[in-house]
Amino acid sequence: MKARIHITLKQGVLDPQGKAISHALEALGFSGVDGVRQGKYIEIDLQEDDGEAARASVDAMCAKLLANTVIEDYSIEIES
Amino acid sequence: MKARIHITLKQGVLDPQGKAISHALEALGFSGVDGVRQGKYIEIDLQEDDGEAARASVDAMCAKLLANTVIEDYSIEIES
Amino acid sequence: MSGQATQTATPAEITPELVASHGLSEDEYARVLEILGREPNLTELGIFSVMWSEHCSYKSSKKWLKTLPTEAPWVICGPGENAGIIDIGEGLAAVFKMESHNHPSFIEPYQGAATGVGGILRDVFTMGARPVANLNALRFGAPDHPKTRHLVAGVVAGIGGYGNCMGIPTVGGECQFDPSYNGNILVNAMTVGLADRDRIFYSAATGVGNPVVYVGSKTGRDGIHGATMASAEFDEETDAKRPTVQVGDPFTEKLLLEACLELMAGDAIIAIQDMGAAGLTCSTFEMADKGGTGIEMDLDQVPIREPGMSAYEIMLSESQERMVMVLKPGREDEARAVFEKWELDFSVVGHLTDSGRMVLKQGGAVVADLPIAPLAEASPEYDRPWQPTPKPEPLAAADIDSPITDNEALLRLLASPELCAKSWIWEQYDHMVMGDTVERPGGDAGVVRIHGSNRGLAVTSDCSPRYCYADPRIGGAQAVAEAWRNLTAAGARPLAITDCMNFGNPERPEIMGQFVGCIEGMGAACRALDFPVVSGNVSFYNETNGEGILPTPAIGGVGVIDDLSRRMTPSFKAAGEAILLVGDTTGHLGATAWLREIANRRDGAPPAMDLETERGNGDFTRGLIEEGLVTACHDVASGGIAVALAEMAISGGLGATISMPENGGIPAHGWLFAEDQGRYLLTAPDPDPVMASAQKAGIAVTHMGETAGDLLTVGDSIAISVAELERAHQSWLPEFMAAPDENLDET
Amino acid sequence: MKAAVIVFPGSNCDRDVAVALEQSMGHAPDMVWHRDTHLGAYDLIVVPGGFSYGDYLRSGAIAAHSPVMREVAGRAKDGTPVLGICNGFQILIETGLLPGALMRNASLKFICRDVLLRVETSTSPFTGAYDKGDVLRIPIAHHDGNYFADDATLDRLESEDRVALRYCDQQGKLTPEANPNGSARSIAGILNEGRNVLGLMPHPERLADALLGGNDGRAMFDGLVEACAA
Ligand SMILES: Nc1ncnc2c1ncn2[C@@H]1O[C@H](COP(=O)(O)OP(=O)(O)O)[C@@H](O)[C@H]1O
Ligand SMILES: [Mg+2]
Repeated sequence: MKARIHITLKQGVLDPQGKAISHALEALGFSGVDGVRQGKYIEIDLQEDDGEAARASVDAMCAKLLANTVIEDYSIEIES
Repeated sequence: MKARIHITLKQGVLDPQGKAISHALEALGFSGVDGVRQGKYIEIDLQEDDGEAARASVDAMCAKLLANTVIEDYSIEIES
Repeated sequence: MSGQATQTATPAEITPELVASHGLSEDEYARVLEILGREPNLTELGIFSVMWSEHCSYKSSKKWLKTLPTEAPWVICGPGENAGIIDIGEGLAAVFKMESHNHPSFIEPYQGAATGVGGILRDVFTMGARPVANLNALRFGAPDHPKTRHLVAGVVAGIGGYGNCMGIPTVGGECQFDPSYNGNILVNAMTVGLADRDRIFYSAATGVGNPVVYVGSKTGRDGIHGATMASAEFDEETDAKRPTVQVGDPFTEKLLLEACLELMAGDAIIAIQDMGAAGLTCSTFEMADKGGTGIEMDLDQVPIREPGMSAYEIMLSESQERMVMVLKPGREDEARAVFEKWELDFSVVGHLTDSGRMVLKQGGAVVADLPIAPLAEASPEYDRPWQPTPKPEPLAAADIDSPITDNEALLRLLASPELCAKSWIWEQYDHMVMGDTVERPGGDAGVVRIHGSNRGLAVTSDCSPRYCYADPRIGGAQAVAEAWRNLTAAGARPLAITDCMNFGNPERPEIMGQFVGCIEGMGAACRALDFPVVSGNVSFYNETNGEGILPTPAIGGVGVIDDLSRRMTPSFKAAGEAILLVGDTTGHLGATAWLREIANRRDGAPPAMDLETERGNGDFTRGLIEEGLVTACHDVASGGIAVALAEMAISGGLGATISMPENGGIPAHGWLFAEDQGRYLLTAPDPDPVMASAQKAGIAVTHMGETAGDLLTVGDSIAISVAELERAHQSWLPEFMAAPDENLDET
Repeated sequence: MKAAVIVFPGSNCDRDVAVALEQSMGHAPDMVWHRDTHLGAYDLIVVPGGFSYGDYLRSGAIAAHSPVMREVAGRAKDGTPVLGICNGFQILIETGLLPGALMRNASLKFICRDVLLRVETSTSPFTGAYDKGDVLRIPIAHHDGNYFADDATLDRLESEDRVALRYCDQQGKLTPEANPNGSARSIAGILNEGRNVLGLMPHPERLADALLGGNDGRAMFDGLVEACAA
């Protein structure tokens, strides 16, 4: 199975990269950009073929390593 | 509108981050991980409210700034 | 094993187009047929093509490189190995080399530059040396070219990204801009390492039956020769799988460095070689050729990153962070334990034979069977036609008026792309890690302490392409002399150089003429200064639409400081000290920075090189430093006396009052900005002993003025506060880089 | 005094800090490999700078989960002084021994240069040899040193006197120009509640030798030796 994970900064957490991108877009002449947030996207190939078990395992990976839950939120999609 | 952008390494391009994460998951005792790829996830809030126009503009942003098309692919979702 | 036609996993017909797309000429292919006595298969054709590429075979440059002096009593190993080695005393050796990564850095600046650093680091630690200093010589297109800013940002980030992660300080380099590099930037990276003199590792594979071992990262489809992508056998789908851009993994390289050095502390290794250009092919052929052995390899044992890789792909892949070793028999387990501790792949991929042939197997079948010596040694060597560069006329200052005041000219030069402070660049490089950086970037040479001692290595990289273009012979000599001078000014004994020869298309006689001229000049300077060439690299075909780059023989120099308390820096130290000029000033302005920046001209002969005077002035200056008679020293280079004085004032935060001497009718702008060679500016608390010994030695030394206050004044020509000089010097690069830009990767 | 320097794959300031420690202690510290699950008795544990695990995923994240860090965390709770420099600071944060997060520098660039630091407290084993208000010149070399914490955490750090160092100008003033990486409230280093854990982005070990251009970092190591002897 494949897990797709989105890791995004929590509301209120400073995002220097997002801010810089937003500035750069403006400088390049893209108007109408209200805000940019940058996060991570991780794909994991799993041997597990039970969807629920896969989700539980990926959830543990996120909580333990992939996301820093002090500043980040994560969401998981499982696909076979 | 909101644009969600996924930027991933092209197939075959070495992904040192994914490799390191995969090792680390293994060291933490997560078994059955066949591979990990890390990419970027960017959210952009746009003033534009025409879907087609929004997509065209975000596509230009990706090609010009956000993605390094020599080694990265990108995909865009537009949502109102 | 016989030379019979062998089977390949992906049979392909060897058509003339396929041969051409592999960059082999008809003559070369005829030679292939002669050597093999049959048609090669695709894998074999690929191997010939990379082994005989300009990059691996030096076919256009060999003849001329041989003319460079490569010997001195302190040279342990000259050109031909992974890096050059010199004896620096106390049982230690310095191991160093410079290499280009021009084309990849233009395509993808971050990864191109990063993998350039990774490659040169491997060249040095594969010889058993711990890298202790990095340098980078960069040349970009015109600042107003739309790609320049993006390339600068990416290259600098890539060099930092790799070197910083490896924990090797980047202590020096250069960065220039010229429209000739618009389509061909130059990224030359240099590494200097330290090894015990009697624990150096070479690449000659010996001992029939000994295991051949692969270590490091897995092999992927990275960087497989671009030309081969057009070949008939590849369909669209496989094409998409072949990125030509390699991605660097500095973390893995750091592990590889530590693992190699750990294993090298014992005696299990017979030979070792990094996989650089043309990966497994070049490394194994060179090792076997040097040792006079054969190799049999089972490609199924090569760790691969993606399934289904063909023999062709495995042999030609340029995946990074990999090494090949030959071990003593029975030492595999010991070596494996070290590499596994560092979490790196380790695989016995074959063994040495006495056949003199390279036999490759895959899936049990022989997929290539080639004789080693003919392939490695009978590679083509060309005596390309060349045409000497016409000599331009000298351009005296009296022949050209200054369009602006000298005051303004000095400020403009300090804020010019060539002469401005490059701290925006080197502040992105960790230049202090390893805890031995005694002189950071920004002076004449970077200095790193030899760990645990009071001695130091001084390192510099130099080249003035505008001189090389005007007169290659003078330019080549000048580049070597400038490196020598920068080491001298730091109080070091210059010992040897490495070079990186960046030129246009050698098939054009005028380009070949530039190459020959530069080599001749370099050779003359090396001989006059006892400054041999111990390693180097040639990068040809740096041209777009028939426009070659300025000839750019970048020189990396290494010297030793025996007592770090006697090292020297350019900064003014205290008010009231005498400022002295070593060397003569004639005031010629041809091919100078002033001519280009202020008069917007590029003509005229470059300043003449008198190598005997050069040597005399340098040895004299070094002697003064060793005797402790001077408190600051700076060589006079681009921008002449005025710029050198300003740099000394800025870095010391102290001004100076200089009187313009009587100088036989040289106009002020000539005296201030001419780039006469072999000159140094010094400060001395007491000028008398210096003047006395100058007189005795017959060296031209002029007492020009004193350090004082917060203003730099030179006669009636210049009066600028040090703060304003500094502002001009510091402002250009950060302001240029802060302007908005696009990511133009795809164009 | 016994000190340990923890070495991860990718650490690269381990030797530098060992040299500085040896200079102050008179003997070399132990170098402890990250896989060691058993840590001997130490008076001081140093988590050095570098790029542990390449700083992939997040700086310090992978190292924070190595076996040895569990041991380090235990010792920290028991009161052993733990010093995290640069990547070490990032690791201590990821381990949860210190609050907040270290984000990408505001300039998005790696920065290596000397900065000025104001000593905010001298009541800790690390800063005891300095006076509050001292201005030190010490280098930084990092890409991710932009200290972030929510306002409540920042207020608490301040009210508990746990901000150890801040970026400042020559006069000791906090200005945006003197803040090299965009850190919240110009914070360069913080203490834990027990005041026995310090994480800081600047590298005191890099200017602890006059030959390298300065000595302002030396007192941190001398002070630690003194504190451990007391
Ligand atoms: N790309 C670079 N990387 C590191 N240091 C650099 C770079 N470019 C310039 N520098 C440093 O800036 C200083 C001035 O460079 P340069 O004008 O080429 O010196 P010089 O004229 O003495 O050879 C030197 O100390 C040099 O090492
Ligand atoms: Mg110089």
